Order: sequence, then C-alpha cells, then structure tokens
Amino acid sequence: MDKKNVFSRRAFLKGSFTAILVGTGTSLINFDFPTFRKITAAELSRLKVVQSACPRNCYDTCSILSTVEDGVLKKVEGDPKSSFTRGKLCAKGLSYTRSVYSPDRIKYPMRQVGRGSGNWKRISWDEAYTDIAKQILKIKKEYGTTLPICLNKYSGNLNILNYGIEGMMSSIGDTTRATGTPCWPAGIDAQTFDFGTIYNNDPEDIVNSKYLIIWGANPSWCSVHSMHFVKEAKKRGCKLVVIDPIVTQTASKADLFIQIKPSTDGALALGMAKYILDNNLHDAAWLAQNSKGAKEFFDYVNENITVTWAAEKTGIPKEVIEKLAREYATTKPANIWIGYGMQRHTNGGQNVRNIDALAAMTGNIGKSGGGAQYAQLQTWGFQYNAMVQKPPSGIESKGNRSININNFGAEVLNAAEPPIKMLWIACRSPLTQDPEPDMVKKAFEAMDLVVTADMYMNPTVAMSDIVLPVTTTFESTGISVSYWHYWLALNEQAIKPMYETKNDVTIAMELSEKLNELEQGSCTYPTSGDWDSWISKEFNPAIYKQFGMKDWQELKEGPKKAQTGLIAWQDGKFKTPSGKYEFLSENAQKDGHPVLPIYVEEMQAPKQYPLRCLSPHWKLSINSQFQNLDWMAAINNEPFVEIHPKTAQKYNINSGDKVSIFNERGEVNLVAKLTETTTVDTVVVYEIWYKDKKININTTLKAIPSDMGKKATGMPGIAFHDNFVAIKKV
Amino acid sequence: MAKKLAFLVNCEACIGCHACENACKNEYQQEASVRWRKVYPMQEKSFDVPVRVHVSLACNHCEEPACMKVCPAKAYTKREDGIVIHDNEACIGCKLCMMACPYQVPCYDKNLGKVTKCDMCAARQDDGELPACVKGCPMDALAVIDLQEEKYQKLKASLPGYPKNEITHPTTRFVAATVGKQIRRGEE
Amino acid sequence: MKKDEVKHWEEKVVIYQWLAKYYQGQVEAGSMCIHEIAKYMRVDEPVLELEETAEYDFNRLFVGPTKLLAPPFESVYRSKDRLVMQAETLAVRKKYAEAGLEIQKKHTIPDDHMSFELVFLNYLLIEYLQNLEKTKGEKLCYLQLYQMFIKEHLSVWAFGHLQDVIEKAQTEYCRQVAIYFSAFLKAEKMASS
Amino acid sequence: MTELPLVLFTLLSQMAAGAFLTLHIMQSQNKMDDIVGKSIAKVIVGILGFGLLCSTSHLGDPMGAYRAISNIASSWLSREIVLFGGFFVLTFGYYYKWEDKTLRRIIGTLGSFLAVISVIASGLVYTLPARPAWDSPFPVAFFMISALVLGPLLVTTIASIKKTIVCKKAFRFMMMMLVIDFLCFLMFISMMGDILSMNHIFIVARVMIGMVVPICLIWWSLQKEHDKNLNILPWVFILIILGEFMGRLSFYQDVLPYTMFG
Repeated sequence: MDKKNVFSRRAFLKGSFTAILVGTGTSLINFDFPTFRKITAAELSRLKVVQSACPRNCYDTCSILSTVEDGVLKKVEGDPKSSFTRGKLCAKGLSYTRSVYSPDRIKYPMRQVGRGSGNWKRISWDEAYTDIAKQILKIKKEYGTTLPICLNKYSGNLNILNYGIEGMMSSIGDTTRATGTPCWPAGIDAQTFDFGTIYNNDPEDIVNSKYLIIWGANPSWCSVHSMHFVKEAKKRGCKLVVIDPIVTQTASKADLFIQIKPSTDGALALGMAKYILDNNLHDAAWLAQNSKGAKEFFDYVNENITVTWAAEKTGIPKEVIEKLAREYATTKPANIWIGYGMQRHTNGGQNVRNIDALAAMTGNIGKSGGGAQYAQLQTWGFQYNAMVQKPPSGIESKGNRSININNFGAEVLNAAEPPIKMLWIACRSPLTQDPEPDMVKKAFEAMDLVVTADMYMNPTVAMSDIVLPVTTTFESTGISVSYWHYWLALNEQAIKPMYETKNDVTIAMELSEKLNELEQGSCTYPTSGDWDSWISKEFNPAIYKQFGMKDWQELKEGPKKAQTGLIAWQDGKFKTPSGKYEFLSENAQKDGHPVLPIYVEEMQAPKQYPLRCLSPHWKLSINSQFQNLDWMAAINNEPFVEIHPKTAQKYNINSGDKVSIFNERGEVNLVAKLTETTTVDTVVVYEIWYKDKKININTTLKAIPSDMGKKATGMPGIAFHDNFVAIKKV
Repeated sequence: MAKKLAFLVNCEACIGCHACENACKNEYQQEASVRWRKVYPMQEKSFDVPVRVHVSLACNHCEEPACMKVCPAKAYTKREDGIVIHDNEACIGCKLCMMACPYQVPCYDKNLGKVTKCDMCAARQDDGELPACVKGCPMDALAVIDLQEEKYQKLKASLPGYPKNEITHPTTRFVAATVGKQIRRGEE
Repeated sequence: MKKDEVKHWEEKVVIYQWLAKYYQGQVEAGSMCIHEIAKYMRVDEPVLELEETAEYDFNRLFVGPTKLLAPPFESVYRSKDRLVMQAETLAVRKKYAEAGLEIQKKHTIPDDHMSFELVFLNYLLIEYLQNLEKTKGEKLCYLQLYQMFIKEHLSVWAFGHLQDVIEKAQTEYCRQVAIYFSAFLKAEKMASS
Repeated sequence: MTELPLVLFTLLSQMAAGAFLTLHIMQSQNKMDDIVGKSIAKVIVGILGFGLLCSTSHLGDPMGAYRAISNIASSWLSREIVLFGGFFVLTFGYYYKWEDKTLRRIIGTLGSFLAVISVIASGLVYTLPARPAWDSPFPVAFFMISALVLGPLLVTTIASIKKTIVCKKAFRFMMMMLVIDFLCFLMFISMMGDILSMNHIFIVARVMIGMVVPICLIWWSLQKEHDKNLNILPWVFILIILGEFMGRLSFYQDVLPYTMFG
C-alpha cells in the first residue's frame, strides 16, 4: 500500500460519510442564518486514501486511489492492485482534481427564464422538483400517458447505479427513450450474427499473441493501458500490424502499417480470405466442428473475390495483401483487434463480419492469444435494481416508446400520438455530440420543459429550462466494470458533494418523493435508501461466483478480477441459433442484411464535396468531457484540421492558415496543420468540445445510419466517418 | 561515489499520451500554465516515413546549468547526485534563467512572482520513491538512471530537433524510436 | 471608548451583515448595502431601482451556471480559470479556526466564499464590541484578527473581484453595490493598516 | 510589451553612462561651463536612479531585489547590478563634489571607466548561447552604441537649453555614431535575419525615425550657421530617443530561442 496512506481504508466508517460533530446549537451570529460553528483543533487535518473508479465510457475503466486531506481531494493515482490499471492513469484521469474544483462547475439548481436567453434564476432543489413533478403530472393528465416525456441518456457516466435514471423514468410509467448508441452498434450486431454476442479475450492475454492486427483502432489514444500489453507482446516476438486510413499514434508503433482506403476494410479481409483458400491455409478441422455455412462462404469467395479486386478496392498493393494473408494464416495464435472507428460507415457492420470470417476460417477463435476482439459485456451481469422499476399501480404498461438516439432531432419533432413535450437529458450532450445539431436545437425549442443534469455549462445546458447540478465520481458512490477488461471496482465516496450537487439516484429518490407528495402513488421509485443498500441490491450469486467473492464489501479492500471466461468462446459453445460460428446467419437475413459476410460497397464521395472528413476521438478528451479543464487547455486549445501537404497546395493553404471545412449541412473554421500522416483525399478533424469556442465538426454531419445496430442495440448506428466536405482558405 | 542521476526517455515505448505531464501536475497541483514536464511532437521530417513520435522532457539537470550560471540571486544549486534544485525563497523573479535555458524549462508562476521548475521529485526520491512522471507513465517509458553506470554510457544524448548539447551538456538520455514498414496510399 | 465611536463600529457591523446577505444570494439586500455604506461614509446615495434583470446579472457574476464573470472565491480571484479549494481556501479555514470557528457547510461551499469572509469579519467586530469593558488583551485580540484578516485576505482579492463586477455587470444595480463596497473596503483597509 | 521595464532600465542606464563620459571629457577639455555641467551631472543621477528603479519593477519579487548581487562569481547580471550601483554612487559623488575640482577629476575618470564597464556588463548579460541571435558581440555593441548616441545627445540638449552654444564637434560625433548604429543594425539583420521574428514595418520605421531622419537633420544643420542647430535639436532629441526605444523593444521581442523539435 502507498506509504503515504496514514489511515487504512478500514478507518472509513461503514455506510455513508457520517456528518462531522456539530458544535453548540445556538447560532453564533445574531442574525438569521447560522454560518459558523465551534470546532476543536484535532478535527482540522486528517489524511485518508479512498478506493475510486473511473466511470467514463472508456476501454480502460481504471481503479483509482484518491488521496483526501481534510475533506479536500489532493491527488489521484492508479490502483496497483488491478493488473490492468497497474497503478497508472491516463492524462485525463490524472486531471480529475481540476474537474472537481473547477470554478465553472454548476453549483445550484437553476431555471432559465426564456430558453437560450442566458438569464438564469437560482432555485432550490424543492422548487426544481416541484416544477418538474407538476409538469410530469400535467402531461399525464393532458395525454393520459407519460409517453410525451423523453429520456436521452448515454455514456457520460457508466457507473451501474446511474441506471437509476432509467429506473426513475420507468417508475412514473411508460416513457419515450432515446434508444440505441452512437458508438459501436454496427460492430455489436455483426458479432451477434457471427458469434451470438460480443465477447473478447481478457486484454491481458494479448501478450500471448504471436501475430496481432490492430484494425481501425487507436489504443494509444483511447485505451492507453492496453498498449502496455501490446508492447509486452512485441517484446515476446509478436508481429504488430496496424491497418488504418491514417498514420495514428498506434500505427506509428507498428512493425507493419497498412494505409487502407476508408470503409473498404471488408474488401481487404475477403482478399486475404481468397488467398488463404487458394493456398489451403484455412483450418478445415476447426471449421467442420465449430462453424455453419463455411462452404457457402467459401463458394462466394471463390466465385466473386480476387486479390487483384481487393487491391484495387483498398488501394493496397496485391503482394502486400498476399504476404499479410500468408503471415496471418500461418502464425499461430493470431489476434485481430477490431476498432469502433472502423465500423462507423454505411457498410461498417458488414466489414466487421468479413473480418470475423477471416478469424474464424483460420481457426483463431476460442484460443489464448487469438480471437476477433471487439468488446465484452460478460462482466455486466448485475441485477440493475436501480433501473428495473415497476410502473405506478393502476397503469397497465404497454412498454416504452423508442426513438433513434442517432437521429434525435428529427424523431423528437416527428413523434406523434402522443407528441414529445418534455426532455430529460442526463450523462449526455446531444447539442455537441449528435449529428445535425440544428435539428436537435429545433427539437429542444419545441418542448414545454427541458431538464438537464450536468456538471458544466455546455450548449445542451444552454438550451435547457432547468439545470440540475450533479456530483463528480469522487462525491458519489458506485460500481464500475469495463466493456474490455475483466476487473470490477467499487467507487467509494471520497469527499462530500460540493455546493448543492446531488448524484442521479438521489435526484430520482427525491423526485419520487415530490411526485408522491403531489399525487400519491404516481411514482414507485424508492424515496430512501443508503448507498450500501443500493449497491448490495445490484449484486447476485452469479457475479459473486464469477469474481470469486462472497460479499461486495470485499471490494473495499480493492478491485476484483473475473476468474472464469477470460478466453472468449474457449468452450466452443456459441450463442448463435445453431450454437456454432455462423458464416451463414438467418438472423442477419431477417434484419435485411446479406446472409453471408459478402462485400457491401462503401459510400462514395459526392463530386462537389470530394474530401472525406474523419472525426476520430482526441487523446485528451472523451466526447465533450475533459477538454474544458485548464490542464488540457494548456496542452492544446486550438481546433485544427490535419491536411495532406499535396491537398493543401491545391488550395494554396500553408500550415497555420485559417481554413473552412464545409458541406451543404454546415461550416467549421479551423487552423490547418499539414501532415503526411493522412492521405490526399482525407482530412481529419478530432471530435472535441472546446468550452469557449463555437466549433462543432458535427454541424457538417448528416444523420446517415450505419448498416447494422438494430438487433442488439435497438437502433442503427451513425456513419460518422462517411462525412464528405470541401475546403477553402478563409 | 555519489550517483549522477538523469532522466532516460524511451521514445520507442512512449505513445505521446501526456500522462507524465499530468502526473507531475497531479502531484504538485501547479497552475495550468506552469508546465514542468512537456511532451513535444517530433517533426515528421526527422523520419523517412511520416510517424507520430513524441519526446517527454522536463528539466535536463545539465552538467553546466545555464540557469545556475546566470541567476543573480544564486537560487539554483546542483546537488551531489546531479539534481538541479531551484530555491523559491532566494528567487527574485527576474526570469533571466528562462532566457538562458536552451530547453525553455524554467516556468514563471505569476501568482508566486517566482520561477519554478522540475526538481526530478528530489523529495520523493529521497523518500525512496520514483518521480511522479516516471511512476505515472503507462508505458514505463521514463526512468531515472545513474550516468556513472557503464551500461548507460552508450545511450544517445540527443535527438533531431533537440537543441545542441554543447551549451549546457544536458544529462537526459534517449532511446530513439524505431519506425516500422509503411504501405502508404496515394503517394504516387 | 466614547459613545459615538461605539456607534461607528456598530454601523460597520450592520454593513457587513447586509453585504453578507447580498453575497448569500439575497439580491435585494444590495440596496440596503448601498444605503448603509452611504450613510456610514457620509456620501450621497444613488437613486437605484431593483431592475428585474438584476437577479440574472447577479447570477451571471457570482452563481452560474455559466462561467462566473466575477467568482466570489478568494482562491479563484487571480484568474477566472483558477480552482476553488486551493491553498488560499485552506489558509482562510485556518484563520477561522484561530477564532475557534468553522463554516457549517464545510467541504461543500469553499470556506473562502465572500459571504463567509464577511460574516467572519462581522463576528469578530461583534465579539470586539461585546467585550469592550473586558480587559484590554481579550478585546484587542478580536480587533487584531479583524485587521489582519482585512489586510491578509479580504482586501488582497476583493478589489480585483469588485473591479470585475464593475466592468462586467450589465445592470447599474450590481455595479453600484460593487462601487460602494469597494469604497467601504478601501476605507477599512486604510483604517486597518 | 512585457519587457518595458528592462527596455527603460537599459536605455536610461546607457544614456547616463554616455552622458557621464561626454560630460567628463568636455569638462576636462574645459569646453563645459561649470553651472551647466553641474545641472547635467544632477540629471545623470536622476536618470540612473529612475532606471535602477525600473529594473526592480520588472522583478516578480521586487522586495528581494537586494539578493540580485549574490552571484557575482558567475552571473553577469549580478556584476551589472554591482557595477551600476557603484557607478550610481560615483555619479552622485561627481554631482555632490562638483565644486572640488581635483575630486571632480578623480571621480570623473573613475566614473567614466566604471560607466564603460557597466554598459559592457549589461551587454554580456544578454550574450546567451541559448538565444543564438544574442550569442554574438551584438548585444554589447548595441548597448555601447546606444550609450554613445544617447549620452552626447543628452549633454548637448541640456547645454542648448542653458543657451550656451552647441559645439559642432558634438553634432558631428553624434552623426558619426548614428551612422555606426545604422551599419551595426544592418549587419545584425543580415547575419541573424533567419533566427529573428522581425516585424519588417516596425524595423523600417525604427531605422527611419531613429537614424535616417536625425542624420539628415544634423547633416543639413551642419551646413548652415550654428544658430540653426539650436532649433533642430529638440526634433533630433525626440527622434533619436524614439528610435532607440523602438530598437531596444525589437531587440527583446524579436530574439528567438532554439525551437524544441521545431
């Protein structure tokens, strides 16, 4: 344990943070508000280290040790007890002290008089709850249902208890939900058709790979801790191949980098498959035992695919494809890490199926050091007690109404019988993250009431009526698991909530209390419960067995790792209808997709907007979070676009010039950065929300759906990277 | 024999993630503008293929520190183990050391009215702990080495774009980044 | 101490109380601040009506939810991006502790919020006035704490803060409160050094 | 403009040093009337005092200014402060003991020697290897030239205000110094051009205002009888001061450090 830890965590009293001894009752000041009280010197300074966990939407979901001195968060460090976190945090995690104590934090519930006017009035929590409850009941009376209330929540905070927000909505009756996910749906559907569900090996197993292809992923920026295991694998003789449209930071670490034409990844996989078939390098034994439709797939490949075609489609020389295919098929175990950026295209899902097929035909499934890694939800088997709530008695629930989170503006405006009249936004910022933000703004303007729970003022809060101040990770309690590694961590409350901030479960409980006060029985959400009870209700015997523990309190000593199922599909029992790996998937066909992993043409650039604009994640922020912190702004606070020198020359742009990126949807002005890491037909604008600048690359983005996503996540994804623009000097 | 401590920056392992910068700030909670450690991107033209390579640099704890030489208030001292320490009490905030340092290491903290800089976490090292940046690097790309040892003599003392060593003889040593094979598109 | 001198100190106590109420969020207390300060400093009082937008202006300056134009925290006053709960906050907390006090909402509202500093000064003056007959030592320690707190804390950052208010306030109401508070504080600082 | 205090300190200290030197030389060749001489000495003390004050306002911790002399062993800034401190005492002595002729001569020679060394020390402070454009004799050269331009300028201007005749020699000397200044500046720009972030308009303005126009004015007035010299003197004074100020500003602002991996 870190030498600095003066108090062991045992000193942390059971249950919530007990109030410090209150001094003599009489008010010291002879006018009406008591502000000070007597204290003893001993109470002044105490140091403790608390178990925290980073709840962000990130592969690494780190276990954190927070050092708190006299109730002030002094610093954060990675928890060495987790073999994935290894005592390290990324630059974002290390800046948490700047977020907890930022002067920009929203401190009190406030109501905006005139949505978007900028005139805010401070209100008490009780007034906020009353306004919201009255609006809910008014809608219920007017429409006879609570469907006009729409919740838009996603991944700003993936702490299991935060599903209490969905629970709050369920407990008032049927509501409309912004369903689906902008992030990774097409890939999930693809792997659901192929394997039955998404299931990746324990990333710490990467060290056992002898051949690793990182395909359209940039872990150096988005999964920093995984790169340690990639480095370890290279040290043990693994060859690292990176396939990506641009030379990313991860591509710069590759033994072999292959720059592929965006959205043609499936063609490369099929070209490799053809070569492997021609040279009989596939694993016939494994296929016979574990797959379905291999023959049909091989027939398709033999009849329709040639390596020359693949070379032409992808822009990769023929001999390079052949060498890649031979090395991949003959080096065992060979591992493919499929990234999320790669599936954000109109043929994204199908491309993932093509790559899955490549991994299957070479028998690299169910093996340590092998696999087709995408994501996993194995460690998410909680009770979701905070989320699953009964509707009020006397209302027979016909189920929630779903609208597409990825086309939110249009679908809110078009919703009918009943129309949508009220929005609740939590863990999300649609006005910075959604495509067609002007449509989303119109939707906001059409509402009777918009409530946003957030920590900072951003364009979404600016268009809300009521903003509710929420706590940071260190002011609330929760449980965090990852969709990549297999660790489970408890997040203890490190400090008291600042100002009048509350966390989402407390908001749910107190709103329920107000609703029942105004109309008895109108909300079934529990109105009380301390953190220990909330947490313990999330656990079940299966989780205890998976993590080899008897009681969740053991997590107070440190995070725990799953002990079973660390190698995906090792038992060969696939969750497909046939129980086998399905090249041929009737489910895919049922959803209107090709039954086989055939190639689906990629989207071509329109004539007047010839340049493809990629908008990948930035290394110092996660969507709209972190860039607003002072330490991050000190490193970079100038929006820029990466352009190839040849392209820049064509528009006589020099490095540092102000340029405009535009198409029929919108325009963005940025600084030009000339670099050969991109290609002549592609520009790169990293997706960042700068708090003081009116820059949003998504204004140029149409809500074009990706091909898959409906089956597993309820709605198709967005083809973020099929965005075509033109460029001119400003 | 006293050690001769120096930073070893392994650009082969480094992924330019800035965790070292914020690990340092997380330890000492400096102002945003006071950046004791900075991660610099290297020029693409320093390599024969376009790659993203970074160099994380704090104070180089030079053999002949220019800051110590020019400081009128004698605020700088070089410890026996080679660490160049800046004494906040003595400093008068004249900022001459900022002009004299070839690597732009000393930072001016306008709230303190003084210059501050990296002291290789002297206090932490005296307690037997690693400097915050070294401990914080997710790729273990930073280390503190003793230049006296034989095996460190052959290490590179400079990189393309790193200001020339002759001025102050910095002690920072480097492992240069190697670059893999690239099949790039549309170069014809 | 003569009768009118005691009255002089008492007027100060009232001024601190109204200023504290104003910074606690009661925007309408601002007019009383101006009234009391004008009376105390024998200057004429501006005719000011409490505009409807004064509350929005007040929130834009001191409360949020947008980035505060004049953050009312000592540890933030130097530049708007600086954090709360920094060294200054803990120094102020120690000063309160020297008088055996601690704010009720410890760890939720930073100790160096303007309203707490004003209440603390008010408390010190009240204790000083209540112990006038007491022995010299006991009485003086409160006065000393008061003067030191004005010199080492409030006047170090309040002028910068009030300058921001004067420049950035959109309503005459908030600007005038800042102007009068600044004048009063200048006088207090002179008296204390 | 963050370097304003330093610009003022260096210009004023060099003007004082140059003026002291000029005054001492003219006085020892008894070309200087005693009353006028004394008032010039007083002005020198005033200028140098104000200059030293400006240098402290540049510090982050002005109260700690006394510590600036702790590193004489290796820091040219410490040596500069000590030398200028000593020079300041001598200028005060020179003014205070003005009537005592022998003492005035001793302090004068000692002071002149100290003035020259102080200005050189000032120049050496900025001769830093980390700033390639400064890592050359130019800082010392510029500082010496400034002293030899501003010094005589100050002396002749005060002398002309006291209505004594302006000796043509001083005018010719100043013109010569301005020409040298121009050549030196030209050499600096041609040699160091690519490691300076120059604002070309500003540079051209500086050369015109501070050098070309004054040189023409002086040259034109030298052709005429000497009474014309008097009325062009204020113009020459203002132009040269402005030119030197602009020159020193660009000296501080245009220098570039080694770019890190640039």
